Amino acid sequence: MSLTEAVQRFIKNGSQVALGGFTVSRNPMAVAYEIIRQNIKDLHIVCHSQGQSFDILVGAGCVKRVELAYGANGRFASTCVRFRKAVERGDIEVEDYSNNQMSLRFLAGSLSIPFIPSKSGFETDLLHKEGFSTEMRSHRKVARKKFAEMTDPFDSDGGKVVLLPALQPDVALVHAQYVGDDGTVRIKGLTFADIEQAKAADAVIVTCEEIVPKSFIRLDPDQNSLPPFLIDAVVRLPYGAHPTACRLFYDYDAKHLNMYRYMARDDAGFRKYLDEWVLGVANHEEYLDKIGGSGLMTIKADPVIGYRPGLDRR
Amino acid sequence: MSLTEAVQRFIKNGSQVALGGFTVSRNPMAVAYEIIRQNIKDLHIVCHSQGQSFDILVGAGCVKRVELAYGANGRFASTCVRFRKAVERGDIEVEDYSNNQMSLRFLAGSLSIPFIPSKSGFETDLLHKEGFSTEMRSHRKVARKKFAEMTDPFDSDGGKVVLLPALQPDVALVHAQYVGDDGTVRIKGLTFADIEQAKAADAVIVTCEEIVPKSFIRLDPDQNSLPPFLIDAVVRLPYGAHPTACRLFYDYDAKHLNMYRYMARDDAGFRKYLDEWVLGVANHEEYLDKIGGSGLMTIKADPVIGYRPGLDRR
Amino acid sequence: MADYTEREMMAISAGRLISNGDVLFAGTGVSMLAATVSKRIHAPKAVVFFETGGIDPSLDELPMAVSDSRVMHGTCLNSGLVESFSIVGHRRLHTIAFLGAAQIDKFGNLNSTCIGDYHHPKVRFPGSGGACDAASLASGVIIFMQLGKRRFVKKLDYLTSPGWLQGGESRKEAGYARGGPIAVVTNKGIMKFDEATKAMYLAEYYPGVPISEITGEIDFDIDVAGAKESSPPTAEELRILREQVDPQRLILG
Amino acid sequence: MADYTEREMMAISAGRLISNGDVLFAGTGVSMLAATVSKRIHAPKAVVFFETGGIDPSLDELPMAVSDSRVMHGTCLNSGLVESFSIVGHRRLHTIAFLGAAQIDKFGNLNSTCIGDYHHPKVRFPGSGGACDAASLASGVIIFMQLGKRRFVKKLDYLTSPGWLQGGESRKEAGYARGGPIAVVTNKGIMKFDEATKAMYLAEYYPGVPISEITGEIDFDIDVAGAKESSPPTAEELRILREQVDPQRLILG
Repeated sequence: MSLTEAVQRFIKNGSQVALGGFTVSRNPMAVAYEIIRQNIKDLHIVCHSQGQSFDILVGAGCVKRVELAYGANGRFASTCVRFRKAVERGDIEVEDYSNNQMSLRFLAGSLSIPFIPSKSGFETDLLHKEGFSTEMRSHRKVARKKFAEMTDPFDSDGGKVVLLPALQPDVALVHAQYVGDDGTVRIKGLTFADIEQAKAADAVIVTCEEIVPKSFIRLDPDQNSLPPFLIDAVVRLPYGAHPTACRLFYDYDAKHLNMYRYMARDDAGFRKYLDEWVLGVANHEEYLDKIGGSGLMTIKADPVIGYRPGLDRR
Repeated sequence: MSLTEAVQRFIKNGSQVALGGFTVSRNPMAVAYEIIRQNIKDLHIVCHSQGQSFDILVGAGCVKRVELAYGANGRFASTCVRFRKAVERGDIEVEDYSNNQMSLRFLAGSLSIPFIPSKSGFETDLLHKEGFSTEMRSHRKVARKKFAEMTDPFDSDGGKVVLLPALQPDVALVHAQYVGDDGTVRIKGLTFADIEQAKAADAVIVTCEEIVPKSFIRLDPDQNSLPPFLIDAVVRLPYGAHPTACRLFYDYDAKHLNMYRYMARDDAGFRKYLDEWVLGVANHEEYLDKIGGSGLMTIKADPVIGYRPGLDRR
Repeated sequence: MADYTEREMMAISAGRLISNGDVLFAGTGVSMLAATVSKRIHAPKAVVFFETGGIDPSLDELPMAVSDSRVMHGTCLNSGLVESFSIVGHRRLHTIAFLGAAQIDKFGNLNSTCIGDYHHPKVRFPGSGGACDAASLASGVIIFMQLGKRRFVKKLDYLTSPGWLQGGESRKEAGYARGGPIAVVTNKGIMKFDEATKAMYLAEYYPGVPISEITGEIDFDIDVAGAKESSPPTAEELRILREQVDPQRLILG
Repeated sequence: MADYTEREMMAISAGRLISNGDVLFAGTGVSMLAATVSKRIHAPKAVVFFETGGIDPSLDELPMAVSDSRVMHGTCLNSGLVESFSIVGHRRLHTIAFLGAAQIDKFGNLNSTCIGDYHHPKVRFPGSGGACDAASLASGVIIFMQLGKRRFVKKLDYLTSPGWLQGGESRKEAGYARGGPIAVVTNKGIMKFDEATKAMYLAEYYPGVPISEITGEIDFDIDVAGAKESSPPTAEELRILREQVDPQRLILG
């Protein structure tokens, strides 16, 4: 399936989308760019700690509603630049959770259980302050309550527990290193909450660095991450997570992320970035040409240690 | 650490023990035999589907109390022979759950959450009939209730949910293929609920086929199962799961399991099996000698496909 | 009877109930055969998986337990129990579970726990394993049973795995989002369940089997009005079953 | 000041608070430095791990984010978020979390969410990430903060991560089984918390820093009676920090 078709078929105005990866790693960048090119609006983003793909979707005006734990990009942005502006301007609706809470919510969704208990966050504003209004809580795919508190029925001392509602997004986006030609997905390195998000979702789009033979991917199935029958679209897109990193294939592009941070500071600069890097390229191939062959090779990872040693990251 | 010392230090009369493996695979047999040799009593076994290690511990009189989903050994015993006798005679206290319920209970224990919801088992006797008495429910490590039912607070239609109490056993027994000399554990093939059981437990004993260098086990950490800091004892015991199978190393010993089934049918026969195969050998080395070199080689697995193709399994 | 055994007829009959694209939860014994037969003959795109966590193994040799290393080879994924049960119950998948039991009642509820009082049983069986979960969470269940009055009973000694419970809407009302038994494949014929009442009825009798021979082995009333004779196994079905699925006759006997 | 920077002093001071065998939950920035310093200098048997799931990486190069591929190399385990938070809260482990924040109050509660009203913030920060969880579940928390009256405040605009809540027994009463802040490592000195009241007090001022320079940057009353001068970084501490931990001065600046 082509990237264009995958996005057209599975992401609509108003879709609830789970972004894979974590801040500067394995963000579904190529899909995010295509969402922007297709001018899809009113997305409801659900994620734990998101960086580049999240910020660019927010900045491009594709996002209406967010449930998240963290919007930042490591040392490249202590708070995601366009996210911060959008919240301060009141352009998006935000509900805050923590990373443990969000990952447990995806876990619950993946297990088809309606909620999951947690012992995190008692007496914090994560529980005391609700971002979503009562009206929003009647919307499709929005939990009726932010959380519920109860007494542990198995504890004779009556300990308290927080119950977190499961998440089952419309679509989960995953950028993986390998997909077999049978559809089996293999993520190398940290999986973050990608596996839980994909299992929880109604549809899954996987972009990958390489499509490999079934005979290879099934030789050691202990290493695989997702079965074919949960995957709706597979698109081979080398460097599809650029400018974020993809372990074993490439490092993050520090120069590009610094440029983004600089350009994203004001509206005109961000517009220019979008025009140049997203709307000004027709597809992923043109994007790769724009980075340039030497740009790709500069960040190419050592295939054993997984990143580019000695890369200039200032 | 030696097998003798590991068992002495971590397993006491009355300990709650989680058995790793599943029916005919990766049972902690060498540890079970050592428990019998050390004459440890009143164990409280917690497991999902257990076969050989469970049955021999029950038969040898080491077990007082059991929470389980299944006691059988594939085609070698449609019900575990000594387990069946012990229940019919009223020698052990049994609480029945299902495999999903038991694995979720270990998962909850591993996440340090006190319970976990499930949508399985409504209106069945798994919920309606309690094996443990009220008096037993005041014991250490026994859940106050078998389960609790509640209305889903996030469901406007008021759907029902079963809450299952977490398990945190005193000790978890794992037989793994590899342990690094740094203590990192790698299980190959299906992990069953071994990882959840180990993370949920107060102590973990790992027996393994091979101890390998840290440089090897950390070259691809995506494949590893447990971190060193949760492991209390590592004992290298090749064929330590015999007569059950250990993927990539050996198949189950069908002849031995058939012999066991035959001998276990009556008390005298079982006693004879114990005397010969457990009490009559001082340690694992003598056990291996008793199986004999050719016996070991007959079931040795093809190291790529993981079992012994063409093995006579009748 | 003809030149095939009851077990062969059972495995092939069950296989015929499977659609391409189904995701099959297989147990041990005949249910393992049926899953393999489905995949090899009737529904090559069906995916077989095991509660132990092995998903879509190559099954070059027949496993003798769901934890057999043979369910871990050629899989797309080797995982564990938590994972496998999340697949059984996944709303995106049409999952069919093959289950056996010691007792069944008119509404397809199953007992695989004990005969007699639970606290002092006359006979103890292995227990639920994943059966209660598959019966609770799968899209549908196909049951394997040998006929017999002690097996097809008016009242179960213990309800391990939910069928249609008390029939009618009772399964839904109990809290189950989907599922329920589809068919009972026995050694002499196949039962299904009435859409409204959820009571068991005789759908097919195997070639040459008199209906009275079936009803005589069931301890509750069963509607036989619409029963038809099954088509016998084809030569091709038998050839694949015997030559490819269980050449050692480990389960066929 | 002497021949070392505030950041260097902060990283080394935090490292000194760590015991061998501790399991360290590290964030980005100075907290990453501190974890690495602890491991390299003060507590070689400490294990550093990241909320992203990387456990005990070799850290041959300094990661610039917790999702950096540098936290995935040489680890004993590469997992994910669910796993990593199960480690933070594991009763068998003594886990210490390094956290930063935008605001802190007298009881070590932290804000990393916003300034102003939550629904219409003047300034939006990244949010909790794993901070609330680490502050809830870890055995102890070490906080990094630059001093300043807008940072050390009487009342937080938003309570993201629980410290000692309202002091005294309030943390325990709220439902937390363990944990709470141990120390606040600032650019000019180190604060700790009174065992009974849980109120912040000045424990150490860095060499040559007048106490008034510290209290002048804090918007609540703080006990300074027992404050002592810190020992300066040793030459060896500085050498390892500069040559091995952050030779590119990515975080040291």
